[in-house]
Amino acid sequence: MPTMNMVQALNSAMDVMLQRDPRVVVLGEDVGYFGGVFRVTDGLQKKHGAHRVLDTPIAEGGIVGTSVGMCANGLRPVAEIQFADYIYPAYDQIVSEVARLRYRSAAAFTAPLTIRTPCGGGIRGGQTHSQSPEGVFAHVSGIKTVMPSNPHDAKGMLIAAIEDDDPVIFFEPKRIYNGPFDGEPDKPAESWVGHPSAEVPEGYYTVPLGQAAITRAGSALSVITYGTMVHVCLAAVQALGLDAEVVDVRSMMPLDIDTIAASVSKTGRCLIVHEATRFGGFGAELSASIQERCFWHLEAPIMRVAGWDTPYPHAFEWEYFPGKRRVMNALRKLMAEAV
Amino acid sequence: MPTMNMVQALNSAMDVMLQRDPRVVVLGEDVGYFGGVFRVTDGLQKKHGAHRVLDTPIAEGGIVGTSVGMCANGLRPVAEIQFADYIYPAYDQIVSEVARLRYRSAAAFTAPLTIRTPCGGGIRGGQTHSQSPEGVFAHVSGIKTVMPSNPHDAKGMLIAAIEDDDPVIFFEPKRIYNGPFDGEPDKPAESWVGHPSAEVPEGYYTVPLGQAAITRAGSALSVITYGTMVHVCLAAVQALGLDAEVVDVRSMMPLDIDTIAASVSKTGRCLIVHEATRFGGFGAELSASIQERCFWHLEAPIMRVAGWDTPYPHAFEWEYFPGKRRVMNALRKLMAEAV
Amino acid sequence: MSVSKLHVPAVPARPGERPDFSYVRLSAAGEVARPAPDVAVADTAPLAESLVRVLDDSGQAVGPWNPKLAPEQLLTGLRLMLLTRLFDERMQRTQRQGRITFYVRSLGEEAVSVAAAMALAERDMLFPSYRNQGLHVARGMSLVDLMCQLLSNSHDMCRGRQLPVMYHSVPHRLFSISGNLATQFPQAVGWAMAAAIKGESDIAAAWIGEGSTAAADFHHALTFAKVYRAPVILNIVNNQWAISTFQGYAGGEQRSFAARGPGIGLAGLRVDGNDFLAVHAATAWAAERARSGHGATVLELVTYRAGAHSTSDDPSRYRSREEVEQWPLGDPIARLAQHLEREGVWDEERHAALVAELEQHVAAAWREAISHGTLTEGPKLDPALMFEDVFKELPAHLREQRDELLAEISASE
Amino acid sequence: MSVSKLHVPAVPARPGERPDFSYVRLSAAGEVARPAPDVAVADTAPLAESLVRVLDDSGQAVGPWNPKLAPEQLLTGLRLMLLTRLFDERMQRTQRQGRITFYVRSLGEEAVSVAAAMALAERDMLFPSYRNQGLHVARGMSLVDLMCQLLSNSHDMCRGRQLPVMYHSVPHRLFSISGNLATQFPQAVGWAMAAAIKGESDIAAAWIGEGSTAAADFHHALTFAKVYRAPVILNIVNNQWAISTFQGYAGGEQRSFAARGPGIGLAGLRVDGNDFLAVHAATAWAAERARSGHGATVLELVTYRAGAHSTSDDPSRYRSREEVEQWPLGDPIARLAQHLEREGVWDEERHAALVAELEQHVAAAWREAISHGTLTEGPKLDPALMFEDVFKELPAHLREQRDELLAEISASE
Ligand SMILES: Cc1ncc(C[n+]2csc(CCOP(=O)(O)OP(=O)(O)O)c2C)c(N)n1
Ligand SMILES: Cc1ncc(C[n+]2csc(CCOP(=O)(O)OP(=O)(O)O)c2C)c(N)n1
Ligand SMILES: [Mg+2]
Ligand SMILES: [Mg+2]
Repeated sequence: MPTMNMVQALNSAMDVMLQRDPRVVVLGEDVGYFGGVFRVTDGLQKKHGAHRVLDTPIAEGGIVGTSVGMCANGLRPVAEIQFADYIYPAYDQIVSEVARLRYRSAAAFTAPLTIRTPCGGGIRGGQTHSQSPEGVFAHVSGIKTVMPSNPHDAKGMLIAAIEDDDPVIFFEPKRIYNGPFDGEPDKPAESWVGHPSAEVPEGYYTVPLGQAAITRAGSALSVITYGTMVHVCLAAVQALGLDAEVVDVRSMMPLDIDTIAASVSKTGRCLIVHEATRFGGFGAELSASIQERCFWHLEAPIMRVAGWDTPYPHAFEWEYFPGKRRVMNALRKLMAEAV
Repeated sequence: MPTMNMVQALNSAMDVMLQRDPRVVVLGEDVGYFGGVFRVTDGLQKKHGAHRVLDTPIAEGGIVGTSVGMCANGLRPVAEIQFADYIYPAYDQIVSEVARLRYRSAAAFTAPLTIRTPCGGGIRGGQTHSQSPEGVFAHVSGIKTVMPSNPHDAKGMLIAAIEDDDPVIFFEPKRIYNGPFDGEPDKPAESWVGHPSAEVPEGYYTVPLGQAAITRAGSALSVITYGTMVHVCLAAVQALGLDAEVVDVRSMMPLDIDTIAASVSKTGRCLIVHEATRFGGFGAELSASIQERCFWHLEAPIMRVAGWDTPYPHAFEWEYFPGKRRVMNALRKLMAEAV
Repeated sequence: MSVSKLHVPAVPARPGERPDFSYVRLSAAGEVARPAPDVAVADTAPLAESLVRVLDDSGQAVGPWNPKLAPEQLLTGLRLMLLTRLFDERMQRTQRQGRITFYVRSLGEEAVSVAAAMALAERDMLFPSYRNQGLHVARGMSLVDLMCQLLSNSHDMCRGRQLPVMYHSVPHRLFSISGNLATQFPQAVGWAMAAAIKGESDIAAAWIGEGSTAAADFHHALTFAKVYRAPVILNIVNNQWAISTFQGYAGGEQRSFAARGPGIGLAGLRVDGNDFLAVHAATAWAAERARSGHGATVLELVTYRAGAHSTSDDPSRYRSREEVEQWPLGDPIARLAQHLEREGVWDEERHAALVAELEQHVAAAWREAISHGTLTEGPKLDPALMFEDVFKELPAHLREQRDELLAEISASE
Repeated sequence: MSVSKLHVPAVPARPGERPDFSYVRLSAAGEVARPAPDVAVADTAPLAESLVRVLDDSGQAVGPWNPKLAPEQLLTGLRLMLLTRLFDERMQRTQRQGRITFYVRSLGEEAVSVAAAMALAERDMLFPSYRNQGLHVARGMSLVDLMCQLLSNSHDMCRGRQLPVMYHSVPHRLFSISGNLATQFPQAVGWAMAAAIKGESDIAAAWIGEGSTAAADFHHALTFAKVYRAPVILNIVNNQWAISTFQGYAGGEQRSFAARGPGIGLAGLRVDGNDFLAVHAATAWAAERARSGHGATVLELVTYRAGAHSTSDDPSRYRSREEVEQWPLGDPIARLAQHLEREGVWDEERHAALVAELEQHVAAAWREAISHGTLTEGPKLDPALMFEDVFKELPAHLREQRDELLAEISASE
């Protein structure tokens, strides 16, 4: 099976769907001739034509607004927002239109639209190229919100998103586009080559949305995480030699709370980890939901490790980023809590 | 002391500040000559002039964007967004500019702006006149987010917000503009007259932001809530004759977690109630934060009562609204949990 | 503080003042030239500042924009406008009686919707605002269906989820109306882009109020329409008011809204929106332009909101009651009726008979509609429907919430 | 599927193709009339489609827009443009060496910023994009300060919180640059509205790229500027490219960006952005218009992005390398130098000496800047600063987080 990094896997997903389904179009800033600032749409316009892979004006609200109209005319747009930090000008169209259309029209009109956007930090991008705003989408009824953590999931989930009859916000943790990252910036960059999840079929397959994955089975505690932090957490768990279960959430909405709650009920301890700022972030929902379901099994408070509640600071990237050390500290603390 | 409803109290706050501080300007759609669709700015333009109380174009992003510039030129704008449901077109200016300006410029430039907006349901406004989007603001680092539940707090907190050197999103629960509401739509509408919190000084005073209020002291359990739901919760508690402590959060950010955690640590049981949709809502942060601080005191899982995770449906308003009955059911369930 | 230099837009008349409509630049009927629909954008600049009119003060149809419609078509137009108005009147009364929660009339603006719908092809897709019920009426939607939506009753096409007037219809090619202003504008452009992508010849048309042109989505629509030469008609209904703010607050002082078209490289036409013939002709022109691959037109329809903004509004607080009488472009129904009388195919008697017939039609529809229930009286919609259509499939968390609600309801029964 | 009818904007030349700049409509130097700054908006429509130019091909200053600046002013302009370019060059190299993380040059566009800054009053407030460093240089900010920002070092004005080039200065009246496109446009209008409200005579000026005109905030800015007649200059820097997308993707085909002004009722001027004298004259004209209460001007500055979009970009992937040589409006520094030579106040020798002097100046500044540390080498900023300035006062939750971080750091030392 071929090895792909996440960029190639995502590219392949769109290529497969442009080929299979004439309703699929790809649009966004610089996605056409150039192939995207992260090269995720490289070659697609050349192969599928300038009327199916469109460069757009720099207007995120316009990209999403016109996509809704394309949906009403039978297309399935895959819109790229160049950075998640630039998705806010489209927030009204997403919240008021994309998320509401099926409901308000009793399914007469729908928006089977996929919005792809690179998120997260660790690339020295400063405060406008590093944000993780999944929380302000997961709260909105009517859209699905997902984030893969490896090439195999990335391709399978993106195909599933494009085929999904509901709108999907598809977050791509850009720090791991080219290789897994354990949170230690000083180590040489890793590549996906050799990683089991980098074995990616060339053709069509799906990874269903709404299912968490047990990335590492264990019984001492549960680490609930997603995106880049899956890799950081695995590294931290390994460094401490803990028998932790690491759960990759993958899909914030719909949330696979059954898998997550089963893990925490089994282990009795739970650490939630994400890059997004902590206060009011998606980790809060995870904590609240887990607590509601697993209260009688908990042997220690559920803890959260997350981005500090500040904008993403350029110079302090590694003091800001919830890296291996911070996760290890939390794991130690969690294991030390007495019953 | 005069009796004011919330509309009058908010009007008075702006009147006082327009009088006291030449830097204060009020702007928004229909706020000028007409005095606002809810009459909150009634008479202010006539009294303070059309250059200090401005009708604006229908562009929420423009209202906030120009307000940021006014701040840079020494003014203190109080911008109205006609309904919280229409704040999303301004989301980029709020998240990327208002919330970040002080940080990114190391306090060289700041945005001492107040954004007032009526929120919440119970007025048969359907899905675009009923939303409670506080959660997608509380998560954003760099803005304060508050919501008063009575005329006295409304005026004092609005003056505090206008004087605050940080930006404040000021949510006004419109269902209780004219009277408290216990969640029973079939009862005759109540007025604020006679309510202790409707005694409002005519002149200047402040109610500090960032402080929760113990609206009702008690020891059997803690109800953590805000806005309209404060009144619904009080009614539910009373109907059940429970010795509950009802805490009015008032300020989501900064959150007075000390007062809240002290209450829950004391009572050992906690119900969180808000109108906003449940999944990923502000209640999740409350639950997570309380659990982290009070875990060893909890005698039952923290529970949440909130809006269902659907858009706000016009016809099913009272099946949707988290009314007295739903809160009572939750209270009963919470008290029934064994240790 | 020194004296303010801030310019504050002028308003024709506040309550108690005498209205002054001299700011409305008029052209004489027949005066404006009609270029071929493939005219260069730059050459539409003068059209965007003049006023396309066909009906003169005596009711005669004159000039190059006269669409020369057959009398039956004109009679149909009159009938549909009248039906729209009578429907509005009845629904307004119904709201006053508390049977529906909210209503928005299109009083005085009926030509804007009805003439446009008649000038477009059946397959063309329409993206209305909340004040274009003439489109729904002209496309032949059943009044009963519209009323059931207003009532949120058991036959409500929206299953109780929308405020009154937020209709839609897939078969009639009417997009779902949004409560958020201007969002439909880029959506219409996207629909039109999709038509072009697919190589189809259907076009889209969208409507917004002049106040809503200030919204971001207006700009998105024009930009995308320009860049991809999308086959779409972008209608700006300038009814002078946006709730309490006057059109000057959207940038209408000394400059037409139609000029936004040429400003960005789209054709622009300013049209007498109360002249059925002019609206029809301009729409047909723009449709031909779009369909033949020459791109979008920004059509400003100059009209007047003769009633309140909605049933929640009281315009006597912010504008002179005399305005409506002084409005220089008259009433679209009266003007078309005058024309038809002049042509000898209409008279007061027939008009009265038509009114009576349509009133009965509306009344009958109302009786049928309420037989399907009202918001407060049965038959009612099943509350479980509240949880459907958030997603295509009901996810687990919504199933749980639905069951909790149903238990709550059955416990209280 | 049938053949697509979607229009896709043309691009002058992709890699390997021969560039064709015939789409750039030129006027001869001196050809365009100069009306008084209080001219009616409608009368600026022709100005918005022609090209205000002062310097002809031989370097002579001609026509009614010649600002007739004293030689010392011109020499200052040349010096500031050259300084901007040499600063850019050095910082670009520095980035390549890994000393700074990111950089954006303004190569070929120096006149746009420097001439404008010189034409405005000191108290006027400037809202730059990330490609207007000529403003900072012309307003006299110290290069060391700019470099310390680029280095995020211990003297960084942004305390390490911003990507390189996101400068600000209160004393120099330069607003904080945002990484989010176009946000500064309505902010400038708000600043100008505040000046008007306070009765002051300062004006604001803002800059954005032509690609960014598609953004919502562009429209908000024009609308609010129009409605309140705000004293502001709205500069569109049309450097033909927005990363890899050509100006046609922002609506530039067959229509100027300056025309957006008249389209909404603001004055519009299209200006040769590589002609220092034209930019100066047009800015002075727009400033006089704004200051005397006649409202905003949309100024399109036609120029060419001669370098990559940023240090993260490789333009050879999407445009022809030959473009820059074929660009019809030349280079702003070369053109001003040619004029000065023609006027007898400049020659190659003096030019070489100036380059040498400024290079030394830049080098000295760099030595000083790095003495305050770099991103990776000390002296470094205190990480506790990360938690400051989120709010005016440090709230409890940030105090806790700060303490957690400091404990983490000290444990690892
Ligand atoms: C984004 C948004 N902002 C504000 C509102 C509230 N609102 C509803 S209608 C209206 C006025 C619209 O005026 P106009 O566009 O001229 O249309 P008209 O009502 O005159 O037909 C306003 C401000 C809204 N619905 N959506
Ligand atoms: C809201 C937003 N969307 C996208 C981007 C990414 N981006 C940065 S610069 C740029 C191109 C801007 O082009 P233009 O406005 O022409 O300015 P220029 O770079 O040519 O000076 C883009 C798309 C951004 N910074 N902000
Ligand atoms: Mg209107
Ligand atoms: Mg550009």
